[in-house]
Amino acid sequence: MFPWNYGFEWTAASAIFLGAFYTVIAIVAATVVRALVQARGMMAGGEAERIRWLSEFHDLPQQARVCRHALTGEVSGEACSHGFDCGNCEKHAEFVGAQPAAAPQNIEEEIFGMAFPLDRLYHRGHTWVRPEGDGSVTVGLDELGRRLVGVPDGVDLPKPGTRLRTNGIGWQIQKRGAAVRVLAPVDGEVVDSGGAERGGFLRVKPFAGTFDFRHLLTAAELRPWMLREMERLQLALADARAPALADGGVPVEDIPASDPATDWDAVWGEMFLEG
Amino acid sequence: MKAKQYGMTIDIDRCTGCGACMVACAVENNVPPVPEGANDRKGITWIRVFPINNGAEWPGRQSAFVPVLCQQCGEHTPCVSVCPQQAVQVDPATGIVGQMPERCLGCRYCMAACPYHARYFNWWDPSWPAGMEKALNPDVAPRMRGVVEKCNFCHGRWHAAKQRAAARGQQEIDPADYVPACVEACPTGAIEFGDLNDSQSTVARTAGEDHSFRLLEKLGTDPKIHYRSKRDWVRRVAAAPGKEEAHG
Amino acid sequence: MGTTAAEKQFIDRYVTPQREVQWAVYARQPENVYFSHAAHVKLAHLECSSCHRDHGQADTLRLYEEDRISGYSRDIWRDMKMDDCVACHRQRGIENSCLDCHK
Amino acid sequence: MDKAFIARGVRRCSTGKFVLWIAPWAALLVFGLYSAGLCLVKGLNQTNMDNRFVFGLWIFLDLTVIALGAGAFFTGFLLYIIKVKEMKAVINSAVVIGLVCYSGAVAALLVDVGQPLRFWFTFWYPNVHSMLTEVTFCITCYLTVLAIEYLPIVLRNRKLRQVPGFLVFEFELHKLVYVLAGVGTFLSFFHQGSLGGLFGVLRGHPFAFREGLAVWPSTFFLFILSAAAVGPSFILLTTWVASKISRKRLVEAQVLQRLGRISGLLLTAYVLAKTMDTLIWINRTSPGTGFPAWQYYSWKPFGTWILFAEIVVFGLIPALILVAPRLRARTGWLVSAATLACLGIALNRFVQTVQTLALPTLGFDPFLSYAPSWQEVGTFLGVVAFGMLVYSLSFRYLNLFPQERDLQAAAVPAEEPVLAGRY
Amino acid sequence: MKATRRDLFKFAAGGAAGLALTPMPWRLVTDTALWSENWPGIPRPARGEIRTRFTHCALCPAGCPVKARCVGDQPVSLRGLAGRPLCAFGLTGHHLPYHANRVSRGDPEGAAQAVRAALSRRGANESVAVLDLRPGRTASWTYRRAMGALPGGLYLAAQSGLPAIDLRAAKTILSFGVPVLDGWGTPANVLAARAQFRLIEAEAVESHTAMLADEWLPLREGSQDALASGIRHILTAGAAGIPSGEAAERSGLPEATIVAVAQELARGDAVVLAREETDAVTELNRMLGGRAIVRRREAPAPFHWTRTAAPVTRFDAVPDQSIRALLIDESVSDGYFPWDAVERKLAPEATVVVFASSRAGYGAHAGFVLPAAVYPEIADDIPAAIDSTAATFRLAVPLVEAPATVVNPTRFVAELAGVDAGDALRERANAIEQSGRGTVLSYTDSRSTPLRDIKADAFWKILHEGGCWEDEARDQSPGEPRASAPAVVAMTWEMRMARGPLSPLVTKLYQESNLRVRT
Repeated sequence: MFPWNYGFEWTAASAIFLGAFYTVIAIVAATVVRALVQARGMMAGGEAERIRWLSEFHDLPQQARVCRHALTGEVSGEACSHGFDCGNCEKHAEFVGAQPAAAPQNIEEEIFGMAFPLDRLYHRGHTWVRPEGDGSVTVGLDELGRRLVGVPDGVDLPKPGTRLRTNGIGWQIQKRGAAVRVLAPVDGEVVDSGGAERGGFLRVKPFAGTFDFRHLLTAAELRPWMLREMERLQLALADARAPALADGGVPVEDIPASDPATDWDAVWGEMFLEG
Repeated sequence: MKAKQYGMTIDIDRCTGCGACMVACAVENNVPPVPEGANDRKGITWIRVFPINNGAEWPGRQSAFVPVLCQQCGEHTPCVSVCPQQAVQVDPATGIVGQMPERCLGCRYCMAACPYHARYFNWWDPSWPAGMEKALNPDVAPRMRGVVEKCNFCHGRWHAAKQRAAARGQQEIDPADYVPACVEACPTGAIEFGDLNDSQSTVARTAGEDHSFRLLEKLGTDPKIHYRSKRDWVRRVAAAPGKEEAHG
Repeated sequence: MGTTAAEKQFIDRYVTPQREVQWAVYARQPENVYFSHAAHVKLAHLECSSCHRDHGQADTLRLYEEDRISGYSRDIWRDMKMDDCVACHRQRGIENSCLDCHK
Repeated sequence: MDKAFIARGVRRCSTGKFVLWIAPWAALLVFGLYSAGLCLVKGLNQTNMDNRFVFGLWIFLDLTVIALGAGAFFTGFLLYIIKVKEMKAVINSAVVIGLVCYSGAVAALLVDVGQPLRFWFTFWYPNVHSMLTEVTFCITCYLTVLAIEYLPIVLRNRKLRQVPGFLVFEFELHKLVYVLAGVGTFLSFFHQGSLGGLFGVLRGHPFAFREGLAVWPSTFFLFILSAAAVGPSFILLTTWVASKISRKRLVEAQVLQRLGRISGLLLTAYVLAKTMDTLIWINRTSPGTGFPAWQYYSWKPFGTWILFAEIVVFGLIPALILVAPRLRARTGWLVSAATLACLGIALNRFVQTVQTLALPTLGFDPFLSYAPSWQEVGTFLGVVAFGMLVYSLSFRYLNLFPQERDLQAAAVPAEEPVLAGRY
Repeated sequence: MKATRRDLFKFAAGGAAGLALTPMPWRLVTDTALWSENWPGIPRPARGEIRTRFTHCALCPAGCPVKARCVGDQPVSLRGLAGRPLCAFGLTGHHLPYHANRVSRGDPEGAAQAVRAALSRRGANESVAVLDLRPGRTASWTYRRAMGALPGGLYLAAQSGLPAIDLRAAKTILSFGVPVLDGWGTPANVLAARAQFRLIEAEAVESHTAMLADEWLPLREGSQDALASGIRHILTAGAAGIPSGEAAERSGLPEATIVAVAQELARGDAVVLAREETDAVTELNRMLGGRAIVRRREAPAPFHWTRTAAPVTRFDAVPDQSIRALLIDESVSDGYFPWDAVERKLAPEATVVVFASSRAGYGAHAGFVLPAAVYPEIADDIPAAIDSTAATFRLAVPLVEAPATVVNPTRFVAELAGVDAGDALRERANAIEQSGRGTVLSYTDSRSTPLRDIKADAFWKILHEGGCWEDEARDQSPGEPRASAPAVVAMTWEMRMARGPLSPLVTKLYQESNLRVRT
């Protein structure tokens, strides 16, 4: 194995053989070490949240990953390959360039008996983002999200000063022993939080300058998205062996209350985009 | 010091199958006695005498004995190249194929490689009846369980001969001083031993005699054990590869 | 005899019960080595001290140390390893095979 | 109760049921460990191997299992080196299979040697001319590689991934996995080959001895080819079995068919090569050593039928089935062809090891037969049980089949859509 | 801070990594490998000064000279002298003291009392007998003297019916199952003479001798007499024996073969050997009258021995159920009687004392088994072998010390009879020395000197340090085949393997190889 071992001879055979052996060892070791070093860097760079999202997004089922433009029917149904980061999607840029989002006519949209105010933008993780005058935003659960959770047993909201990452963990809602994690819709620093009884609100101010809302859904996309979400909800419920929604599909105020037997953890996982 | 090629010539016509060689070998080389349940495939006999016959029934029946030991192959030595950790090697000075028990891993690849089945594995811990270990030969180290061993032309005797030569202040050993146990024990002198390189030696002469042959010569392993027999059927059976009409 | 305590002890321990003294040999070769002093002294003309240290000069003997697991004297597993034998044999060009020394 | 460990969106049986499934395998593993322990403590006299039959059940097991495990490296090769996307669906499973096979083989080898305490001698004092050295080095390295490839799969477990560091490391390592796949391919290529060389170089056994290129006998290349050919078949088989036992769709049909097709093509190539090799051996190699080839087959029960079975029944037939798109399309045909192929490789390894040793070389030496002792069988079963356990656990807690979640979602009976009225 | 599970993992991982950097694991790996070289399972051969000592092998009458290689006093290997190699048994002789089924302890006092009691109970025509399985020794003389001294004492011997065979004078040998080429007589002599005689081996199984013989007659088991008398019938032209047709029919051999054999024997200088020397065989020999059967002079013995010694009694001459006490010396044996034959001669509740080193022999049937020394522990002389034409005197000198428990058979019997055994061997040696006959061969310097040129002490010294005396070979007077003790079975390989004592290494021949078959 080493030239100083008894019986070692410098022959072509041994040179080739051991050469190959050590090369393999070196390559494998280098690979692992490189991965470790990179990982350290990423951790230090606070990239953990982004990477979590990417790898969880990768595990999401097809129909949870459908592109927003596929929802609106602008393109044939295909899955997003950017982890919903429309800001870096040239396709999205094209579409927006083609027809800029028109300002909403009415102030809110009613879908399946759920009110969706249009003064705000919506995130695929069932949160909304309402720009405030001072450049900060308020973040909260959208109607479906709220009804999905119903009355929470508890909410752990981030302390002021916490830095949120888009699609990272926003806050967590305790319900029936499960921790439902809500994705943060924007990058920013938490200023204030509250509204635990309604699933929680956050007041978030941007790290610097202004927010990037490009990845958030606009009024026009709201209905097709909700249609798809309701389908997914149906599937999730069916999958969790729950009866169809009460009153022919209009989600009730507190959905979990309607059927305690259901595996709600699974349903929440589906709907709040947990990989 | 001129390199030697120690070898043997075995006259099958002289072998009476008494088995003295097998026992003498075991005594000389501290080969342990057989434990419970060992058979002729699990025991250790560095030299093994096979009874053979011409396959005919009486009155045509003829029988003979063929002693088989490590053939000390000189070329493509099958066991040397296969050993994964250099526990087997051919001594350039003596031509003896050496097996190192303390280097052996016990993978038994060399045994699979040996066409003469002259290598043996220690399936058991070596053990002698109480008190009998006093009677072990001090010139040979007993092997441990789980290693391969085989004939090395009584290397203990070679050491002793070297030692005596050194005591006389000589490098070269006196040929009469180094004779393997089986050769010494053979009552009919069927086995001869010596340096095949030395044209004066008996083996060099007898190896070249007519009716002399080697086992599985066509494998090209150049064994240093030469057999001979004047009986055609013996040569046929002994020299034949693999299946013969007259197999055991 | 038996004037000093040590001698007394020796007599009680070994002489009286006629027990063999279990000599601990610094340089005792392992069982699987055939070591010929004749070859090393008469042919190679090695000094005794080159292997055995110069005990003649010392009036106290150093402690005998043994490896608990392998049971070899320290002189063997540390100072007179096979590599050391081989080195010298190579140097003198008399290294042929394992069976030169192993039995 | 172990729900928190099971990936989202896939269904797994209840813990109790799973324990019931595991228990017998665990028991078998314990029995295996006991038998192996006997062999280690009391020595190899516990086996029925002897001075002629120096290799037995275990070496046969090792050769077979490693050949079947070739699926791991070959799938990796297909996916990461020549980018056959379908393989993504089975790569994780393939890695686990490979790990199981190789670690099992190495374990068996450690019991098989007479002095396990000296295992490191081979690395410390290697004889680079020995095929066994090549095998030892390559298998050890490749086992390490497989372990590293397995790591990301483990770290993606739903519970473990909650540790940010794990997830990030997994993410980074996965980026480099193609390097490992490359190395794995290189290593596998050589040790599959050297396993073949193991017997091909035995000039003492003309039945196994083959001529070849440079230092490598023809069996070296035949083993590589056969392993590469059967690897995918085995992945196919295991996937099918897994989905049958778990009663789930794990991969899309065309993935299995793609595997079958690749397997079929390589198997065809192998059968051709094997046939040529056999002819050369019968007409040149064997007679050259003084052994007319007919005599090997004059010993019952090893008649020429075994040659026929090896090349035609378990070689040509599955090859033809797998290359024929129509037959391949039918699961029944596909699976049975794959099974045949796997059996074929087992038979080939059996011939290489057992028949080689059973045939006498000396004219006056008898033909021998051998039956393993219960300790040998026990150890063998222990290895199998070990494999089942590792695979079952991986299947339950790790994401072996990425397509499963989607297929499952698709499979959900879309009952009368709630919103029908509203459209 | 409080330790979480993760901290524990971290600690373990760190610990493992750290440990790998210490020399500990590496030393452990090397040391265990070294340990595998000399773990307790592996015995250590004793080291010590190498000495050479001479003796004679007492395992059979061949009495081959032995050159023992000893470490200190312990023989580690036995070798023959040039031209007289040892057989497999002889080569492993130094293992016999450790053989598996050795008799280790007995009850000499009890045995002595029992015999004395038997003597007192002895009926008018009942006898006390010693059965000597190796007659012709000095010990045999002691037994005869003892029995001579005892009232109703008998000396029984397992004795061959043939005085001696001069192989050089034999042209044809018809052997009924005698292992002529497999340890019979003095192997060296047989080999030397092998070229001159033609060997016809009549034996049911293909023994080694049968394999090596010039001709093998696979006759039916137990049809030896039929064949013998069939041959006699042919040779006497029908005057005696049974017709060859019947002989053929009973022996299962072709008539032609029998006729051919008979004709061959008729050519003269033929001798018939048989494992069981029955009358038929003796008769055949008598009528063949070959020169090969010769009378051999016994080695001289002190005169007062011959005067007081009991005669050698034929075993079958003893009336049935007449032996009150039987002492069997099995410590050395050249042949034996099947137990049922012995039993027939015993009186009801007879006392049987066996001196044996191995449990495998008569010991199974005897009331008392007294441990006897085994070669190479014994000090004994070895009588001339059947094929030696001149008397010899050679000693088996003890190479290793016998265990304290062993009983010396001759001393035991002598004390019983109140005879002074004294130093019988020395007396015998002196007697020989006084005769001044023959020559003395010394192995140390391999010189042979006429006995008359040697002093008694020097003679005794030579006998001990490796040497033997051989009577002068005068022209042999033809010997008369006397009827032997019937049913005496000569020791063959099979017998030795069956009755022991046996070195554990002999298994190499019948268990670890297919060279021999153990019956």
